[in-house]
Amino acid sequence: MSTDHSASGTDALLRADNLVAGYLPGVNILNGCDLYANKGELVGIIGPNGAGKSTLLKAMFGLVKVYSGTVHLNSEEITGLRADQLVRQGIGFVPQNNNVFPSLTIEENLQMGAIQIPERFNERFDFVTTLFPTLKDRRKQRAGSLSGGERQMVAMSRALMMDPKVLLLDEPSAGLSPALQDEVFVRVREINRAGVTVVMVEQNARRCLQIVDRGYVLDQGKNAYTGTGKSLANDPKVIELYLGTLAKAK
Amino acid sequence: MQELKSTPKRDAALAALASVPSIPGIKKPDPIIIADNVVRRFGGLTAVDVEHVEIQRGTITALIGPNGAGKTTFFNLLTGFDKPNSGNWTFNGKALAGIAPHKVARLGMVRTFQLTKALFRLSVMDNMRLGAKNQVGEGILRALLPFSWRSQEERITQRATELLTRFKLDSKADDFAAALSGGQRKLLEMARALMVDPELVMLDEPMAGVNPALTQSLLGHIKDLREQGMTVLFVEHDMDMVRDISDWVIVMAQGKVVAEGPPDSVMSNPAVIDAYLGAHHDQPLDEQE
Amino acid sequence: MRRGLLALIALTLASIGWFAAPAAAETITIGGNMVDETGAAIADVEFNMTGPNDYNQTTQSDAAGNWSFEISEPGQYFVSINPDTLPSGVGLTEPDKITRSVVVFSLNNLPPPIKYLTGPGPERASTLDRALQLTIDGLILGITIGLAAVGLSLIFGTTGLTNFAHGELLTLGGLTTYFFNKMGLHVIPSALLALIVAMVLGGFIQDRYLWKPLRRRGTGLIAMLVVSIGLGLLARYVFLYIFDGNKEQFLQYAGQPGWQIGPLSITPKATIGMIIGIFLIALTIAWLLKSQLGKASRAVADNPALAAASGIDVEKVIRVVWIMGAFLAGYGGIMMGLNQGVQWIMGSDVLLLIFAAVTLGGSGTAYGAIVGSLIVGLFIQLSTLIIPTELKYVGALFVLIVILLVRPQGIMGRKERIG
Amino acid sequence: MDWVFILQQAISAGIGVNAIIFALAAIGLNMHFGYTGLLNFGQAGFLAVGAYTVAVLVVNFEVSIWLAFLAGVGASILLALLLGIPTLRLRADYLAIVTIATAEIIRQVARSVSLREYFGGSDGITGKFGADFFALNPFPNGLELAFLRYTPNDLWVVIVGWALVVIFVFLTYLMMRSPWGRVIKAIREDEEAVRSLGKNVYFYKMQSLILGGVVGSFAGFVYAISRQSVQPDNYSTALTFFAYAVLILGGAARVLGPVAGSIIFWFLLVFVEQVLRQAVANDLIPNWLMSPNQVGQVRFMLVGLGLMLLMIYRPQGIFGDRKELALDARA
Repeated sequence: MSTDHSASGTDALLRADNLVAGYLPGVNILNGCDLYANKGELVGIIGPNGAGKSTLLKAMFGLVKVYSGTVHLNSEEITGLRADQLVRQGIGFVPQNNNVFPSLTIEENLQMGAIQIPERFNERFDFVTTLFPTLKDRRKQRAGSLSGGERQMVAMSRALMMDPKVLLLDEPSAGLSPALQDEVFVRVREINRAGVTVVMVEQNARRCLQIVDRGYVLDQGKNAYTGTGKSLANDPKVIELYLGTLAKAK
Repeated sequence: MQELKSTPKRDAALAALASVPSIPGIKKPDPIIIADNVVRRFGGLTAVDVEHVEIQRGTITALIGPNGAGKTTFFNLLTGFDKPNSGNWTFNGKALAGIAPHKVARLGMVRTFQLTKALFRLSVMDNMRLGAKNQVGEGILRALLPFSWRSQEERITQRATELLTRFKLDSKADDFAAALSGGQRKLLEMARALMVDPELVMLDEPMAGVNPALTQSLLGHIKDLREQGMTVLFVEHDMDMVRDISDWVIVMAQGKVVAEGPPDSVMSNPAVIDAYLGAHHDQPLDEQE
Repeated sequence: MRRGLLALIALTLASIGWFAAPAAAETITIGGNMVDETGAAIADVEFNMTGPNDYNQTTQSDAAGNWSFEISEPGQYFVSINPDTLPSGVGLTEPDKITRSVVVFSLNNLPPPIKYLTGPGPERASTLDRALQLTIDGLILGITIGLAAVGLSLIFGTTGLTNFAHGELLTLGGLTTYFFNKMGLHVIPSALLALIVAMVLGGFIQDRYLWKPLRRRGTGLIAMLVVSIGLGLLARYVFLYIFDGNKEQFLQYAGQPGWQIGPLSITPKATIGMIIGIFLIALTIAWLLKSQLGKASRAVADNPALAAASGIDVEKVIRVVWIMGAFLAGYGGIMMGLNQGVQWIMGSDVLLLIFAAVTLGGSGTAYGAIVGSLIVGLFIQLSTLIIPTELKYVGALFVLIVILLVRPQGIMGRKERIG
Repeated sequence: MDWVFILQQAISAGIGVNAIIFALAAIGLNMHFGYTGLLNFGQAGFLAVGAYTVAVLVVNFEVSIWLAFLAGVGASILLALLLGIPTLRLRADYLAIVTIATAEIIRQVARSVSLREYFGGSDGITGKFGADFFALNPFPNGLELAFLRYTPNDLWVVIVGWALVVIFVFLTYLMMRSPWGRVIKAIREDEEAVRSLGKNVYFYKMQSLILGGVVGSFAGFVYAISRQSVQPDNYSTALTFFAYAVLILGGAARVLGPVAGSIIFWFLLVFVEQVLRQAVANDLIPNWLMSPNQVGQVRFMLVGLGLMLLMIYRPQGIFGDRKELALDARA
């Protein structure tokens, strides 16, 4: 089942090798995680609570202390770079919570996303508003007054303003109603089809596996399984470990 | 899936709930908590809007729902840590709206927190001792007279030691709580809550961040609470755990109670599958476009 | 009788050698500095002094408010002020203390300066006129405080630091201007130089070599607060060390006569200073609202981690905020200096008022800080219609406490979302 | 350089009245800040209330000094209630702002001309209001040692003062080893957790504020009696900040921290001052660089610098345990 990491991902756009990371010294959340994403791929990370899904994403984005292991973008090492440098390199990141600037308007939020390329603001604004047309009409509204789903749209748009090569999404469906969750997944795939490589962490594993090209199942800070979305969704071991009851209930 | 063991308390709990239909907001034969029209808004967002919900005494009730469904906020409201915009609720028939959190705890309704609140620069043992109720030495004057509280302190210490042993933390008793691992802190918090002698234990995501090796023992401890006559209400994401230990499941989404019932029936309820899997969960997204 | 007794005491003390007998030729001066409640000099006030050997002299305060009498023998002297010579709109706060006694034991010891407290005097015109004048004074004070408060709240917003050394940035601006002024430069180029010093030393260097390393070490907010207390103390006494304790006036515009507009009196320097202050505040708001960096600073205040994840160089934003904060506070200090003179303690004297303004407005929002400052300034001045002038700061602090209790998030602040 | 003289001065400062006053003020702050986590920036207010109550009652109203002491304690309790009732429910930094503002209000009211009759304006109150206290002095001859000299009154103040320090240190020790102290320390770690265990956090914080404030008022008594006068400007925020410096130097949340801190603080302060003074007097430091009356200013600079360096490099104080401090996520 498990695909061979080193063989498949040598020319990957983004790859993480043997990451060991955590918030406190001596308490590692990741115990040697590998991940790669090829250009144009949509990659999902799922796993039980506390498995280190979000930590893996944050470690790749330099938000968690990486004790050992490396992260490469286009074969160039980016381990330990500052967030704004990573953004310059072409990585976009959307955190799970607090992912908009509440006291700024939608337009200003997007301007913050394009802060390194202000001259391309209009072009990028047109791009994200074709994905999320409602943002255009409401550009002067303060982001703090938006609902959860709207915030998520603003957050993703903000990250897309820099025209990133890779977009990292931390549980984009969290806290949304079922209808909105579906909408988010559809959007994520649209973004991906527009040419952006996406790596997403999801709690809604089933839905996630439906849209991704490849998925990783994490357990206790390590890769447990990887494979195509479909193969994982039907893998009895994955069902046992994570999809569990709900999968059976279906 | 491990076998569900039959115990007298579990059988009693199940028997009591057997005739209760799976309808959101349904009345229970012997409720310990009854909440009515509890509403909490944050700015424009309505985080909690619970019309009516009852928690059956002597059961383990799970509160599930997607992130942001208002489970933790509802916990905070019930225990007095947050104030609702409107609403009433009772615990053992006593109205609790507007009651300060420490009084709620003294009445026998004790909670833990999602992010553990171990008191870092206190020893594990002092964390435990802190939980004990009616301590003579906690009065400012008696504190100066060690002989007045020493014997009580010894009894408390003994009880704390028993609990720590049960939770396999006895070897850590003299360490600072900060030296514990995340999972051990969860255990400590639960053990500390038990020092208060609660009737109702409210656990906010007891399994989050816990090493799977510890999960089984934590589950055992929670079941044990019911065997000792306590009622347990807990928030959890892990469906296996919910299915394993709960007698009754309440599902929240967008602040409202959308479903409740025994675990098996709830998990096959389309509304719940909606909340967790998304609508049309059985259709691939491709077909929707 | 009393005079004789004092002379006897002086003689006795002198004879047992407690201090050297005065040399006959020596003279010393008794006098003071006549200022109004804002600290501005009052010229042409008449003073009379009587003393031993039928000493009886009259003098007037000069443009800087200074007045003095020369004496050549010890003894008890009586100084009295002529309240009729005070300009209209100014009165003595203690009308029963027109005459003061000064005892000079020895010509080796300069007697302390005599201070007449002034305020809106009892013989003032109408309450309405006073209220108008006080409103102007309140605006000037409010803008001075506001200049510092904007910087304080921007720094708090972006870094979380409650800066107890912010008052020293005002002092830095005021005293540096005085320094260049004293070196021979006109006050206007001195002020420009001082603003550069404030930006470089108070803004750039302070952040680069103190706060940035502390942020990188992950120093806690309370620890940083205590560090700022230490820094404030250090800076204050360095100022005292270099400039000594006197209140000094700039060499130009010190005794500038006021414009009389109906019942109102306002000096050109205060007017121009205020206009520039308003302009700078407006510029700051425009910067926050319109410029990329200004928006970025609001973004950092909202959520530093997300700001970094958006590609904002958070450290650069903080650096700019520090430099701006130091610049604005420095200008506030220059404005204070123009109106009331400069002194080593001038900034820390108003620090609590700055805090009051920021808290009133709602911590961390620049607009709130400005609104809070204007309220504090106006309240302080207008409250003297009812309470004694010397207690006006007490009133302001009291109102701060009351407002905190009623509306903890401040006037402009939003209730924070909990949970 | 007269090193003997310098050491003599420094040692007498280290065990002198100022060291007592600041040890007491810092013992109070230790209760507030060190153990309970309350950010009280108005300790000077508690000292002022204690000192002024005694001076005003004895001088203006001819109350017996013992009653005046009692009234001083009562006044400090009242002040703690006034500060605490509204603010202890709010965020921690509100207490800081309210306390610093209140202390300043107290000072400005005390020095106001309108109330001069009662508080003596900026000159304060001077008088022999300690007479009843000094009448009990069993040492009519004072102390004359090679190294130490005390007038009879000073000796009596120092002895009683250190006795007070010992008493309050012992009380702190007892309190902090009791279940009461456990609750207090737990509040410092996490209020909500303590609330969830059924403790009335507000009530305990109030008790802590009162206790620390009362100890502060005793510092005020010593201040007033030792100088036989009270002056409003002695009770400025600088006093509070010095007390913090003393506490942090000795180590917050250590029973003996404030005492050790105060002794070391005053020893060092006077040592440095005397060295500088002699250096200036002997022209080791040229006069254009430092004049005799600038020496006093240098010591304030050193306090400021010391406070910064301590907080940056040794926030746990001289005797604190860095490891324990590191456990505190907020520190």
